[in-house]
Amino acid sequence: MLTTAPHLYIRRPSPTTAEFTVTTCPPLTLPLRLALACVHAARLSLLLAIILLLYGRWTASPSFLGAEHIRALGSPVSLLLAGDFPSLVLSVLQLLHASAAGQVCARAATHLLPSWWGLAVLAGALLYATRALGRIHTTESLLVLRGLGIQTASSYSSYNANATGSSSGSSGGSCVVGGGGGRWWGRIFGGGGAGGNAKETRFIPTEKIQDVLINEAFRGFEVRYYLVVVVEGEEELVVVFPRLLPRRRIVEAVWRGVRGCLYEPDSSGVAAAGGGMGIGIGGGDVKSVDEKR
Amino acid sequence: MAPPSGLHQSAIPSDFETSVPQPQPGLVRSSTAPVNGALRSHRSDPYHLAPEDAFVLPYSPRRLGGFESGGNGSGHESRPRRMGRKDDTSRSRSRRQKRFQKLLWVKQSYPDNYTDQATFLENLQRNPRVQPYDFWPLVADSTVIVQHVCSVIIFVVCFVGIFQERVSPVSIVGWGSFATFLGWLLWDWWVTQEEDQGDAADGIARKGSMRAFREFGPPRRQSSGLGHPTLGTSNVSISSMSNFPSAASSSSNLVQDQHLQRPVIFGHYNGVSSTSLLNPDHAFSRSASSLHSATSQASAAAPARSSAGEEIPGTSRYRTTSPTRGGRVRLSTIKSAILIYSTLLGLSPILKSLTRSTSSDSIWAMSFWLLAINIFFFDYSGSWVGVHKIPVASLSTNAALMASTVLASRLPSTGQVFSLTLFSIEVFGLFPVFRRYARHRSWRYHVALTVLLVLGAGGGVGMIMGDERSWPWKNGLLGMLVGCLISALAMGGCSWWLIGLQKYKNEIYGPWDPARPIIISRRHWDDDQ
Amino acid sequence: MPEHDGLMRVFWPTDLPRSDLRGVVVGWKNSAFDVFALAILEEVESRNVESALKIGTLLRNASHPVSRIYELCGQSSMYILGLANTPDSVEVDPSWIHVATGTGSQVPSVTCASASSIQVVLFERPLPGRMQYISLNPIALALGDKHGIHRLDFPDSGEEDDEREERRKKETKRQLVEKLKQHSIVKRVPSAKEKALAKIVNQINWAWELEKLLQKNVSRIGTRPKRSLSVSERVVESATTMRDMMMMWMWDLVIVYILPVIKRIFVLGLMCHRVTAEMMLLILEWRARPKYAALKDISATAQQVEIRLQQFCYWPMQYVTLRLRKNDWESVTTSHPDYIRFYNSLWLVANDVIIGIALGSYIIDNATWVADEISNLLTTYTVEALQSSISWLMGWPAGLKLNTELAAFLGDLFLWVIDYWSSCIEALRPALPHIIWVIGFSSFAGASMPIALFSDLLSILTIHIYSFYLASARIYHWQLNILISLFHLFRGKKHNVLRNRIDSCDYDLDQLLVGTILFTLLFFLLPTVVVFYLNFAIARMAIISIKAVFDTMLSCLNHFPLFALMLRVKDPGRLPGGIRFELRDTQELRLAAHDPPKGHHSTSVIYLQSIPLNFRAMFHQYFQMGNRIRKHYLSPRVVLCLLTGKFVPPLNRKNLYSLQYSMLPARRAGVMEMWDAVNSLPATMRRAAPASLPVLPNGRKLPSIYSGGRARGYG
Amino acid sequence: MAPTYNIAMVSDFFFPQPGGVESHIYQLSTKLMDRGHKVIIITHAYEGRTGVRYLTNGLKVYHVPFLVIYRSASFPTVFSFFPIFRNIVLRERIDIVHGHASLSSMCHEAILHARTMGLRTVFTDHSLFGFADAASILTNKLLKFTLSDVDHVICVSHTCKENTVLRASLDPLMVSVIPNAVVAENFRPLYNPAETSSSATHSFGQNPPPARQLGPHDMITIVVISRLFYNKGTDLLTAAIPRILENHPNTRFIIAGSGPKSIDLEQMIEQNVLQDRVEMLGPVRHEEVRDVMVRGHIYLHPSLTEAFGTVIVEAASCGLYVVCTQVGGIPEVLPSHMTVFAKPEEDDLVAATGKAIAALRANKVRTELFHEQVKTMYSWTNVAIRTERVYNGISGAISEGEFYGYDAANAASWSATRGRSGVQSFALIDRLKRYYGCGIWAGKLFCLCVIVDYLIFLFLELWFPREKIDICPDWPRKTIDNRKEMGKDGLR
Repeated sequence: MLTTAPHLYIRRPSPTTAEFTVTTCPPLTLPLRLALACVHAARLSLLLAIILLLYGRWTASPSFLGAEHIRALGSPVSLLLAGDFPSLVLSVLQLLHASAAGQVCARAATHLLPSWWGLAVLAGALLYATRALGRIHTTESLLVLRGLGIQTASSYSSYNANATGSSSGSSGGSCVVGGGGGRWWGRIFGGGGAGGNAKETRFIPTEKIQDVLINEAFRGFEVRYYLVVVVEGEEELVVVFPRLLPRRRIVEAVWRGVRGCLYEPDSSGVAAAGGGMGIGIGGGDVKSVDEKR
Repeated sequence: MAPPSGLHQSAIPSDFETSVPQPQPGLVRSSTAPVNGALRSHRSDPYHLAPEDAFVLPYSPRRLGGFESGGNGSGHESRPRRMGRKDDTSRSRSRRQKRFQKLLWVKQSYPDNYTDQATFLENLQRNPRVQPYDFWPLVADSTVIVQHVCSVIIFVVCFVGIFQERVSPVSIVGWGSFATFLGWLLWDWWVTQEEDQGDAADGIARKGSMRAFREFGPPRRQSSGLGHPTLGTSNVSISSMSNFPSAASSSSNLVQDQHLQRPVIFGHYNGVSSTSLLNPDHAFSRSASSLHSATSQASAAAPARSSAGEEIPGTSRYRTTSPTRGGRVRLSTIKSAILIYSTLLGLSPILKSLTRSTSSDSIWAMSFWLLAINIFFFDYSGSWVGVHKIPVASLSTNAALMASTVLASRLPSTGQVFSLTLFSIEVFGLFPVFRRYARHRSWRYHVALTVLLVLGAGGGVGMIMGDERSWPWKNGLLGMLVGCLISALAMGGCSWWLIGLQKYKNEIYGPWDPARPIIISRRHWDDDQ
Repeated sequence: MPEHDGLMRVFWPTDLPRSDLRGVVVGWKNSAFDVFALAILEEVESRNVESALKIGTLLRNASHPVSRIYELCGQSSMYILGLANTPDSVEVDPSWIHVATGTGSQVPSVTCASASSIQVVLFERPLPGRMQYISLNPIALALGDKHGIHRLDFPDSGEEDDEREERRKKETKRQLVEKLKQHSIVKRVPSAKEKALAKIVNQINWAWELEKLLQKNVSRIGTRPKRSLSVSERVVESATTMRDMMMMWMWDLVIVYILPVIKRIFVLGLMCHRVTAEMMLLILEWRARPKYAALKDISATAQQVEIRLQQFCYWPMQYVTLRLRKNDWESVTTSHPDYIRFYNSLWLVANDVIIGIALGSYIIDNATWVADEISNLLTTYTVEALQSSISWLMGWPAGLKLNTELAAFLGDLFLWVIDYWSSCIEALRPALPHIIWVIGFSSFAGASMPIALFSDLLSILTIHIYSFYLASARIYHWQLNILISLFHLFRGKKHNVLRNRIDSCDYDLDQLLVGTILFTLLFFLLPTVVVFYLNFAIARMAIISIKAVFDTMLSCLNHFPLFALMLRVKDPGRLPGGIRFELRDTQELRLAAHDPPKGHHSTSVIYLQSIPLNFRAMFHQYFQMGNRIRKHYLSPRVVLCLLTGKFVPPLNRKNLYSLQYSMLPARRAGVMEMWDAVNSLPATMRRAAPASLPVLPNGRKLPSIYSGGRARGYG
Repeated sequence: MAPTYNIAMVSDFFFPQPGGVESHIYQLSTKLMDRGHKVIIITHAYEGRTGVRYLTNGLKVYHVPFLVIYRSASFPTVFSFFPIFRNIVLRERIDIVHGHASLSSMCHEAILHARTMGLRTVFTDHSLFGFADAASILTNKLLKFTLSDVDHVICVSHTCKENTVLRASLDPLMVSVIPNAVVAENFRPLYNPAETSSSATHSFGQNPPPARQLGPHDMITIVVISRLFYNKGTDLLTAAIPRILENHPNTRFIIAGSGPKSIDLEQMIEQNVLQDRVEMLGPVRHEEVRDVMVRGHIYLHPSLTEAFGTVIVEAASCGLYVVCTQVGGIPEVLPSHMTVFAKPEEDDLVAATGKAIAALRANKVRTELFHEQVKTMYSWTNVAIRTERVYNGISGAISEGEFYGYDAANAASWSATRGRSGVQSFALIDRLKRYYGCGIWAGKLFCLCVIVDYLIFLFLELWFPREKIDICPDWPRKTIDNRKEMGKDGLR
């Protein structure tokens, strides 16, 4: 329900500029928004539960400061005003811990997890679960600018499923490899500009583009079509839409679009003609692509 | 492999070797014709497809299933074919339109999946070289196995005796060594006899193996000349005293068209006929594996032997002239005996403590399996390859020796260990050679030896089974009786069973089988290099 | 123009001052229909601007030679690109653009008469003062000139086969790529626009400085009513000039008299330090034969010292290069990586020393305690644990079927050696606190030094385990080989060396007998040897892993990209990792632009951003090193060696440290080169002195930038 | 216009690995494509050849990533091949699966799965097997398993047909004999290098190329090109060469090929010093074979078993006089005036070679005519046409009676066990019946395998539905004039 089969959006303000976006995100209807909200709420509560578990375990451990000592730090508000964040965190945690849920967590922590090891394992598992939950939608886009080049972008967080185009372009949308980690780093270093938009972009100038072609390769138990950019002087092909690998219909549409948009009309005629060939000439270098898999 | 089949496989070739000589892979479909220049011109071999075969009218059209043994059919069939080939071209041209021909290069007016009832599967033959065994030869052959099993049993009995301290190891090894010495003396005497004959027969060999000389000059003369005559004569002698069951069995085991074979063999020059027997590789592979892989084995083994040739000085040593030869042989034998003796002497203290930590049961199991390996992989084919080439089946011998070593390591005292190991060497290392040679020498010795062994084994088992305090000889006699009964039953029963199994045999041969090449000159460029 | 397809491309800085005043857009014209806007000169006549551009008044009193601008921007001159905020009534050259930069809209609406479609590429000008810049490919934090030497250096190391295998893979891949080249349908020549990209990047880097320059010279253009100054203003002006005179005089005084003396002394100090360093380096790198290992390959300490010395030798050169960039435009971005590298190594050494001081003081304070700890560890783990394990092996352990006599023999042998060794350790124990103290003291040269010393100490104190390992491995290997060949004999076969295959062979009887007995013997003795071998092999592996940990710590201390990380947090603009484009929604632009879009005009607004270097690229070399270690120790080869009792070689130090050399040049500059470089410096200073005068007013003009740049630069 | 099919050739053996089966598959596919069919090839991944590839003429090759065991025969995993095979078949819209080489497990699996998916299957057997040793018995069981539910079988020679019929106990009528062929243009003799294929219609007699006269003392070169294995008769060769060279002074040998037996050859050469008269070239690529052949006058082929022996046809096409052993299908291949047959015996081989040399010296043999004759005998187009007829037959395009010949009526006696192959139904129960007859235990085992296969098929239909699989575009098909081809090859 949350996702659909990958489908294609095309934004083409001028004939020389086009952006092809393949996303698994259905148009944001109200139920979908609700569902997303539920998912995020679940993730938040999960995180909170983890923190409370750790904290409860800590309170049970001898190295605990002591509740009254933390209360002595003062009310969270005052700490917030004072800007003393560590103790603020401590006091807030203490408050939460005092609450019913906190008590439950603490009991669970003390009873279920006698050792730190088990605790660490559990925490790791839960963190991973939250991160895995994080990737609801995958959106990958291909931006074609005549005279400049091609830019592939793939982003797979639940926030910016439709934000690829209109994310506010302030400075330094951070570009970090690696999924959720990318998002965290993006939070910290991205200047908040991209709004936690873990977007992995790759720009290829036109004169380095040797060819854009459709190729087939084995993947798991099937043979898939994929769009690939041959970059001059690189030994790895650049696969467009590497995660979604949309079906042939979409790939061909994008391929024709790229051919038509990237090059001047004289060569674009060749592109339109070379439909079969574009698929045909793929045979050359399946190897490196296979290694990509 | 299961015992009966093993017995069957190893029993057949054993008879070929000792018996009438013939070209090596003598039973190949493609080579039942003599290797003779005169006969080669016309096609006496019906199993080959030739282009002409497509034109002539086949003698008896066959169907799937309706076959008699191809062997007898071949004789009659070859004649009309030969006549029909005179004018094949004209007739075939006239028939090309209507007749279906089993050829690929002619465009014929038949669909591709047309199956010509006449020519389809005409070359298939069933069980072409199955020869019916008859009872007594099989029994006679099975004596070899009985001998070996009995010797193994005797060894085990000795061990148990030593282990239970009912027999003193010294006496055992003493008697053993004494017997070995006697055997060696006998053997040596035989050897000298044969070599005298060999020198006498050298002249014949000259005439016989002219081509060998032409190809490989004078220095190799002795080597290439030496082998054949001894064997040539021995073959003659054996086939002359063919009233003995052995020869009878061997002749019975021959191919069906012996009438064709015999003149070939003696008409053929001596070198060729006897080389195939002389070739130790073939001997090995015969015994080791089925007829099919004979040449492959040989070709694989050939280089190894050739490279082994340099290492063992023995081979080159034997090629010197006769008078000093015997002395050198004795010297080397004594040397190796001393070597082994001292090695054992040095190693036995270590052997004593070798498997102390291992539990006895595992040792028993291990030695049992090793002895089983020994029995199964023993080279029963009495293939006779010359006096000084002692064909030792490495695997079986080694297995037996390892078993004896392991067993010996269970014994408490060094003396026992030493004596048992020495005894095992005599039983498993030297005794088989003696047995084989005795059998090759004369059938009488063979039978006597067998009887002795059976009696000894039975008696030993009986004594071991019986308890100490009662008089052991009673048990011994009982055991001998039982042993004789059992062995007789086994030999008779197994042979009978094997004969019974014959009717299930169904081999299919046809032109698709990989041909087995007849290669004559291999021995020359194999052995001497 | 052949590739004219009516596409007009306009590069437009977003942070140009916006106003509704009429103005002339000045900038580069990379090709027809490919323009780069530098500045809007307001309230000037276009033809005046044109003439000014011709005679170059607009670039008057530039701080540095103007020609450099043209050469780096790849254009011969600037042009008028169009008009800003003019009513369409004004008739102009059709190739000019009309720009409407209302204060309301953040995106200017650009229209051109003769262009069918327009790409507006908005970008944000990097501030050269802050050493921000953009580049197409990521900034290189490591020196690039390694690989050729890397190959030559150790053709005989353990990595060799892996590397060859890697190279082979690369080669095959390259051939595949070559094959792929033949597959491309049509080879099109890139149009001028596409070739221009590199130039445009440079122009973007220059945009800020040039705009400032132009704006400064706008006043010189045209017939602007030049009103005379009032008295008060004159007084103020004269006063300011007076103060400037004073400062300049004092500045000259300092430069002429004091500075040279200090510099000379400093240079002399540098040189003698350099000479001593050279000698030490020679000692460290001396090897008897090219095959043999040098001192620095054997001990971690020597390695550490060598690295430090190399760094000390490299710094002056780096500094000189960095100084040279002072007398050029700030937009020249070639030397920024050098800058980062230089300060990175400085920072690292500083951190190292800081941590080292803390560590060293701690160690020195309780040297005795540390010494006791270490000796306890030694006795418990390298002596007692070994003894207990051996004695455990001597009585049949875990139901293993060991041969008692052999086990006893081997065990006694090893135990005896261990006893001897432990007595040696005992003898060494009283001296241990002093050693520790020395180590602690050494850590004032940086925390990496004691770590290296510790790792050396470890390898010295566990030398007996090493020798045990060697001995048992030899025995085991030898016995295994004999067993294999005897097994061939057992099967009646033998290994044919000539054809490298197993041939069947008939042995003589005596050969068989002796061989079989020996086979049985060795076969039953094997388990005993195996357990002993495994015991020592495990110990050896543990020590190797500990040393690997030490080495990793060292490399972290030596080459952690600290400065780069700081920059990444503070100002990502200084670590460019490439560029990215973003397609803006144009309808909002339409709304913003008040004029209704002309029918045939389709405008697409693209936003160009510089993406900062990602962290993977920063730590790339650590990944490399991890790969090296993994490939060396977790490879099946090592497992095979362990199983067959071959000697497992430790990771070649050079391979491990190739990471560390990546910050240093392949060959260090000789003494004379350094002498020349250091002496060339004052001359440049002289030349730079007059040029540096206008820097002051300049600096006064934008204080924020300079203070910012300096402070961040050297702080 | 004849119907066109989408055909998938499945085999473990394909380029870049050299060999007879490989080139057979390639040539056949090429010619079939020329006749307007769509052909793809499914094989396993080779070193440096992975993924999906197009050959120059648009022949599409799937290199399925598989584990390779001995001599590039892939590891027999009965069911793991099914999903990807199904995917390929569906996306290529295959209707006929054609397997090659009875040693390739991939081919067997493909045929099994294809039958499960309800496709027509053809199997081409290239090799002979005995019935004696254990390995062949195992292979025969496997073959029986596969072929007990195959639509048609193609053999390269009559001997091969008999062998296959016996091994798989097949109905002889569903086994066609279609020989290999050679590309005669690639194997021209030396003397007329620039010869157009237009002269293919020449009858033997008219305008013959000039006969090359051979003087009594000219050097006669004997060429041997084969992999030096045991079953290629290298031992015979090794034994025969010194004697031949001894008997005939003006002769020399050129030996091309590599293998475990090459050491024996070298030993022989060194032993009786023949370095100047025997030249060993080592392995030669297939395109170089012709250049080696034309250097000689006689081609010596001492093989011990051979299903067809393409190489002797190539040799004859190069204008060499062929001396070969009389084994397997070899006697069917060439007319007797091109060959001298020998028994697989050293003496006979030596004698036969002597006869050949004598005949050449006497200039009795018109070797210069061989090329034309071979060209009329064997052509791949002909092979393609005959294969096409098989396809028509199994897919019911031509009537059964016509396909199975005039005696389809009384042929019931032949096909005792199974129904007529042309109408072999895909119903599971019928297939199980066929498999059940394979043996007491084997039959049950095979039935089990088939049932499991069918279940997997159902599961796949459920899990990877057909509409989720992209159909890939066809390479533009060629159209040919059938009559011209027919007239040219003058076949039925």
